[in-house]
Amino acid sequence: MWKDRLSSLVTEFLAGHDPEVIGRTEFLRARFDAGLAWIHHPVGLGGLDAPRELQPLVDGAFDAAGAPGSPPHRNPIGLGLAAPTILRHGTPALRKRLLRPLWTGEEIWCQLFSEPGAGSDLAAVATRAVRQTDGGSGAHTAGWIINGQKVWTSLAHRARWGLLLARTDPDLPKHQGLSYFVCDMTAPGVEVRPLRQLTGDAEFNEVFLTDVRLPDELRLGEIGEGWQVARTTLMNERVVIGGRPVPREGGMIGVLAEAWRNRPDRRTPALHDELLRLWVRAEAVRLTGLLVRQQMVTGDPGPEGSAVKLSYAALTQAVSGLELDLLGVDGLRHDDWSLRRPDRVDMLGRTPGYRYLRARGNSIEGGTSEILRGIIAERLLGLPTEPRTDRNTAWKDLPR
Amino acid sequence: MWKDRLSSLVTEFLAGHDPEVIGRTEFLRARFDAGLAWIHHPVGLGGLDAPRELQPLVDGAFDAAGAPGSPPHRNPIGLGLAAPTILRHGTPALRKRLLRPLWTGEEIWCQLFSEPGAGSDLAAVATRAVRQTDGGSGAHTAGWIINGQKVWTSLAHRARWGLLLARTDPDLPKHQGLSYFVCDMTAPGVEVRPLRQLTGDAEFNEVFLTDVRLPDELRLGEIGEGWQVARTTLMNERVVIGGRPVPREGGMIGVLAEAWRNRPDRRTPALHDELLRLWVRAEAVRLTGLLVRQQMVTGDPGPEGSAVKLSYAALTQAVSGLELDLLGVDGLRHDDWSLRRPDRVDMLGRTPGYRYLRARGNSIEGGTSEILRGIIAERLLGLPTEPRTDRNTAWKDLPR
Amino acid sequence: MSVDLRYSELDLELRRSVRAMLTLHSPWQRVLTNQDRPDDATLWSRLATEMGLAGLAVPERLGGGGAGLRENAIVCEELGRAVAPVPYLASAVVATQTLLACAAERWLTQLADGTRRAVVVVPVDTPPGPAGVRPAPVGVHAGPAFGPGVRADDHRLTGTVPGVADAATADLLLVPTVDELWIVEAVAAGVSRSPVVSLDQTRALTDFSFDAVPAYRIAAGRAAAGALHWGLTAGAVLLAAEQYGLAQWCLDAAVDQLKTRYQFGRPIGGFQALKHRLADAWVEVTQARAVARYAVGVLADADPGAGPDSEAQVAAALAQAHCGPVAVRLAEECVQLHGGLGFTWEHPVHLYLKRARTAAVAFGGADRHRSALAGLVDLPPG
Amino acid sequence: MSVDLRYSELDLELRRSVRAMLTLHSPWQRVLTNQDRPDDATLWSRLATEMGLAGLAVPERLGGGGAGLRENAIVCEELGRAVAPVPYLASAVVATQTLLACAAERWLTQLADGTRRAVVVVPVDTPPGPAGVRPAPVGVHAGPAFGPGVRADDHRLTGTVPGVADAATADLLLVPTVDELWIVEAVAAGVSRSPVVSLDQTRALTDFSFDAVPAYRIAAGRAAAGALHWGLTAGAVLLAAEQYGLAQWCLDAAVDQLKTRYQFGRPIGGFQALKHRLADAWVEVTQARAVARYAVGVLADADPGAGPDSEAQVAAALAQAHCGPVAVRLAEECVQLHGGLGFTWEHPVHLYLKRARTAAVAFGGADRHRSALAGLVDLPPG
Repeated sequence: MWKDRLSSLVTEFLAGHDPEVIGRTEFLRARFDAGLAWIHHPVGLGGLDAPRELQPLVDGAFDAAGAPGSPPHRNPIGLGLAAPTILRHGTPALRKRLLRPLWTGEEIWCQLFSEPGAGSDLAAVATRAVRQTDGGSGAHTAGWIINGQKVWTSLAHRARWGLLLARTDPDLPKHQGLSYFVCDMTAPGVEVRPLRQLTGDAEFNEVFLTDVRLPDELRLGEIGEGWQVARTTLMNERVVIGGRPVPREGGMIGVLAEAWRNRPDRRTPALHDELLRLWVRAEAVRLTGLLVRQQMVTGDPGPEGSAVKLSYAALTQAVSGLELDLLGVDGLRHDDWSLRRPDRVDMLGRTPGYRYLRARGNSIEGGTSEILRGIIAERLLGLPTEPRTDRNTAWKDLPR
Repeated sequence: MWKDRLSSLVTEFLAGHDPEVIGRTEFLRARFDAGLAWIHHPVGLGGLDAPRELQPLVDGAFDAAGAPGSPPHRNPIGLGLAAPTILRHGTPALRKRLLRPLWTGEEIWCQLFSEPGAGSDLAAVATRAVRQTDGGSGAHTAGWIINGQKVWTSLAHRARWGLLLARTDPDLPKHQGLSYFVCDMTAPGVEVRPLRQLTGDAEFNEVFLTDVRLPDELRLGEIGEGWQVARTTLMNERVVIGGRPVPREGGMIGVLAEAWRNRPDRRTPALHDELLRLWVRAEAVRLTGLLVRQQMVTGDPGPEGSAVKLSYAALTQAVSGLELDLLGVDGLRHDDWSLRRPDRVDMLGRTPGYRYLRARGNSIEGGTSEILRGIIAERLLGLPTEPRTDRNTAWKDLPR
Repeated sequence: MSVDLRYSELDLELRRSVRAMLTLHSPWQRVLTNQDRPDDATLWSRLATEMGLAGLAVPERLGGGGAGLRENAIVCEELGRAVAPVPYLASAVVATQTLLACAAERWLTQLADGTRRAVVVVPVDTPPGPAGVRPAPVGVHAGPAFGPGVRADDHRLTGTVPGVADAATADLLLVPTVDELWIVEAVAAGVSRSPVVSLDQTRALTDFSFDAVPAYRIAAGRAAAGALHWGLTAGAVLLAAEQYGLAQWCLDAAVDQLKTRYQFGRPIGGFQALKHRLADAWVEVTQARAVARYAVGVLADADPGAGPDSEAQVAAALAQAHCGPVAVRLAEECVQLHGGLGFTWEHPVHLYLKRARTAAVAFGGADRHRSALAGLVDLPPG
Repeated sequence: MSVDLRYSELDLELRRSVRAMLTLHSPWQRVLTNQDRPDDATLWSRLATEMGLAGLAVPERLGGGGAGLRENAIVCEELGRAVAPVPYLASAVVATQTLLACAAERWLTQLADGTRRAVVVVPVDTPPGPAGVRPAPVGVHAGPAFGPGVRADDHRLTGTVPGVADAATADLLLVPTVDELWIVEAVAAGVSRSPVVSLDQTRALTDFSFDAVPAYRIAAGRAAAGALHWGLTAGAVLLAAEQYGLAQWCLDAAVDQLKTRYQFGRPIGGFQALKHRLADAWVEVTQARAVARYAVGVLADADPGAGPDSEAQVAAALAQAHCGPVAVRLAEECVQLHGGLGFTWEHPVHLYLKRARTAAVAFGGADRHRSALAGLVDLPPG
């Protein structure tokens, strides 16, 4: 029933909006307003309260008509992380204000979570959010003043908004004194500097926040409940990273297989067996991703996503390493060490050396492999936690 | 100077004691009494206070003359563990009584340390030693009553004496309430039962101690200082296991290399490369053992011995696994599953399957690989210890 | 690629009933007390006859269950999980599938209710392949002939075959010669079987010799080769299901041990190094399940009579290349994580270790399956 | 087998002085600020000329230090530890040893005080071996010729050689042709060098082409092959010393990081999973040292003029088969254990990672050295 209804809604919409005639942004705005953006969202927020699993049907129908959709790589943090977090924790006003330009790509998002002193231990963030006080009476006003430094912020230099985790009470244990804000990246005091990686590129940024003023309306969730809100964001992060469906020999294993086919002069029996081992492993990772997706009936991300990300990172690293072993001296030729600021990572273009170097980040970004192993051990296997000294201590008293 | 003196002492001794004429035990007793057993021991305890590094000179001279020495595999725990422990912590009377028959092999030793509930956590032993009280007055007498169960006790069924770690005060934290005894294995209440391994053999035993009475003279070290005495034993254990010098292709890698040479029908390119990797690794382990021995000027065992044992165990396991992969169906033929009680492990005889199974124990017995990694991390790399909850709690209150 | 890797409700129901039966009637201690017997006849009759699982893949009109390899796979997972000493894989999978590929209905009827057992008489490490039988020498993935140990002369077989798995109690012997496939009654004059003292105490090997044994030819030439190829391919895939079950047991046992064993005043499962190792093990086991499920699904959708198609061959090679090493590694890790206890005769894990090692060699081993993949997916050696 | 694997007092003294100089004059940031230059000329002149280390292995009567490969090895360990961008291995080891094997005294004199630098013009991944030069195709460990890219015609060289390491600033070029070894002035007419943008920012590659360049022949036939074999063998062994130094730095840096980085309220070095990984890394690094020290010791006791004997070839192959992968693994582990910091341009570990990767390919790579071992120790392929 939903199927038929959606099909006819799309047909109807396309009849009234010719993508050849209307501009891209205008088309996307209209599609959002028609509830044909995220169909499972509520009416008025880009959706129709329709079953989530029918989304591919709608996207496919628009694709078939040559009509634009929201390009996922243009606003990955907006679509992957910000949207589910806003939908779940945002006030009606914020949802109304933020979701449409997010989906159309008019407003890009970034994630202001990690700090130099809070990486794996994300709950240790030191960026302070202090209630703005009225100069005369000392009473709280409706705003916040933010000070601190964030790091590993991709797209910060293009972003209109940032998902900000900040400490509102340093006297509480670390998980309890956090609050969650939407940061206006155009506000005075927000400074974005490129952060260069070992590839030579600066995909990421450091973001310095100096007396940045944010109205209280930009808070998501209650004061002191920032960690609960952040968990929604984090759960979605691992799905974004690990969950893409790939065909056989999709991704870097395909690049390696092609290199093998094209370079008979570089083959040895040992490399052959290593190649086959990795080919097998790539299939195992791929089929496991398929299994996890098939089991994810509700569409909710679970800890299995962590496992897929973990094995995908290790595979990518091994595959890119073998490509270098195979190519010998030819693999040592690079293209360029100058500073670039790419908007997205292209593992398949550029040089084998770039692939190898960039792959090192796969086991660090978005949750290190060490953190993921802990999640698997505790949440999937039910193993006990280690003795912890940092859970019940005031954040300000923790050794660092 | 010592060299010349030792040479002439050996010559002189051999002139007076023809090994062809005198019985083996009598010869060894005389050699001990002449100070030509452990030359670095004090005079009267089998030695001459001579430099330890000259021991091979003396042993070599006796060997060359076809004269017997103390056979290390007959009394490995006596020679490797008991002797250094007794020398360091024994009373003069105990040293006098125990060392000679230990060296001659007349009295075999075993080690009563591990328990079902105290494996890696050896300091948790539950075997109780209680001061014998006088029935009437309740005052302490000179003896102890032992109750408990020990496990993994090789040679217990042949042993005259055992090195016993027992708890004398359960109200103290676990390391502080232990004392160390020499256990008379012929005493009433000592029951030895074979303990069968996955190889089908029973190399080891369980030892049940029920109201075993030991005189206080058999205690090594002070009451409550058993852990300090046990450390001497443990340090020597790892040297015994990991420190043997081997020639190239000595040990199991040689067996595997021969299997490869003899079975061209079973070779594949992948197995070839795995074989070569293991051959390289075997050389790396062997040369590292050589380096550790060259650095061990004083003859004192250090944590490097743990590292040699760790890599030796992993190597042996990998080599025996590859032998099975190479032999295919032929590797699945076994000789015998009946219960045997071998006095020592012969990795090179018997079947490939036996080698593979027995090698699993290399990373468990004498300190698991996990414990050894901890020792390397803390003692060689100086990494911090983990938070511990068991160091300052009374033993009786520990969760188990 | 549209294979559903999940278990259906019926799969889960079948699993529950098989597991319940095995828990009750196949505790691991039986293997050690029954050591003089090569397999567990009582258990076989419960499984095969009472539960009707021997003929799962035999059509209903021949007295079977009319199901297929998917259902066989559930049983194999459970048998691996229980290291059960029954010739299910040999008889209900390999022999049954070989006979299905030959459309040899007369014998399928005999196997359907489990009263008779069959085995394909090849060494345990024989890989599937167009030419089957002995592992080919280096670089050669297909020789010109199969069954080289036995020759036929006027419908009588003579020769030897060493190291056949799960064959000690078989009633029907499917014997390949150079280019034909024969069936022999195990009790026929001239058949002699010698039991082998086997590393795997739950899957014994047998050496065969045939001296002018009367035989019935069920296939010849390409049909015989195709049937054998199909039967051994099915064996390789269903063994992967067994290996997954075995690996999953090892993981579960290690997790239990780590939760209940206290050292240093706390459960050892709280030590981070062990947690991370178990996390990696979980990933490997989950991958093994995905790979084995995929192979079962692909094969279940193929036609035995046509022999395995290219994707079925890829899936089978993938399954053996992946699942064999995972089962061995999990069994080894399970021993290690049990410490001294895992090294004893009195704890079941050694039976899993021995079975995993035999399984790692069965149907050719991971190495030969990787080589087979090379040919199938265009990754040629140098 | 009586090689002493320890460092002598003189070794330790040499190490202290080299390390002190490198700490002062070769901080890693210089590599990034000097990116337009292929190597560090100032550093070279301190090392080679002021400290007299270029001619360590050159006899005293030719103006050298009269020491040998053991002392070279100490320097290489330290250069690896500092990822120093100087052509020491190329000039003071490979070229110097090749010239020693040819007894080419005139040029050794020029190299002795470090004012001139030499390089053997072969691709960086050229393995040592009786026939040298390009990696042989599968199964072939010795081709009939070396230096196939360049031919000599009336004492003039023409041809191309791609990917030569540490050659950008060399003054003297040792160029092999099919069966001869020539020496060429780098400034001679007809020599052209193109710098390669290289993965390793501390060891750049250069492509060469020669157009009728006047050359002097220093060896021919077996003598030329023997000298090249010796020179490349020495390079492989001394690279292992460098790889050990690099791996040791990575271990030390990771340990420091783990002691000082706090997360979850305590130093991350107290987390058991990381401790166990570092323990394994310590074992690997210590093994690399033992293997490299053994190879250096064996080679130091051999005669360059006679070419490497069998044990020297085994020791060299062993050193490269073992140390290359260890250096790569340690650098990778060091990146990972530094987390985000290790992934930045602003922390030195990426220079170690890139150098380790290039080193893993240099002189043939671990794989080819394992194949060479197979022939040397009678472990033939199938």
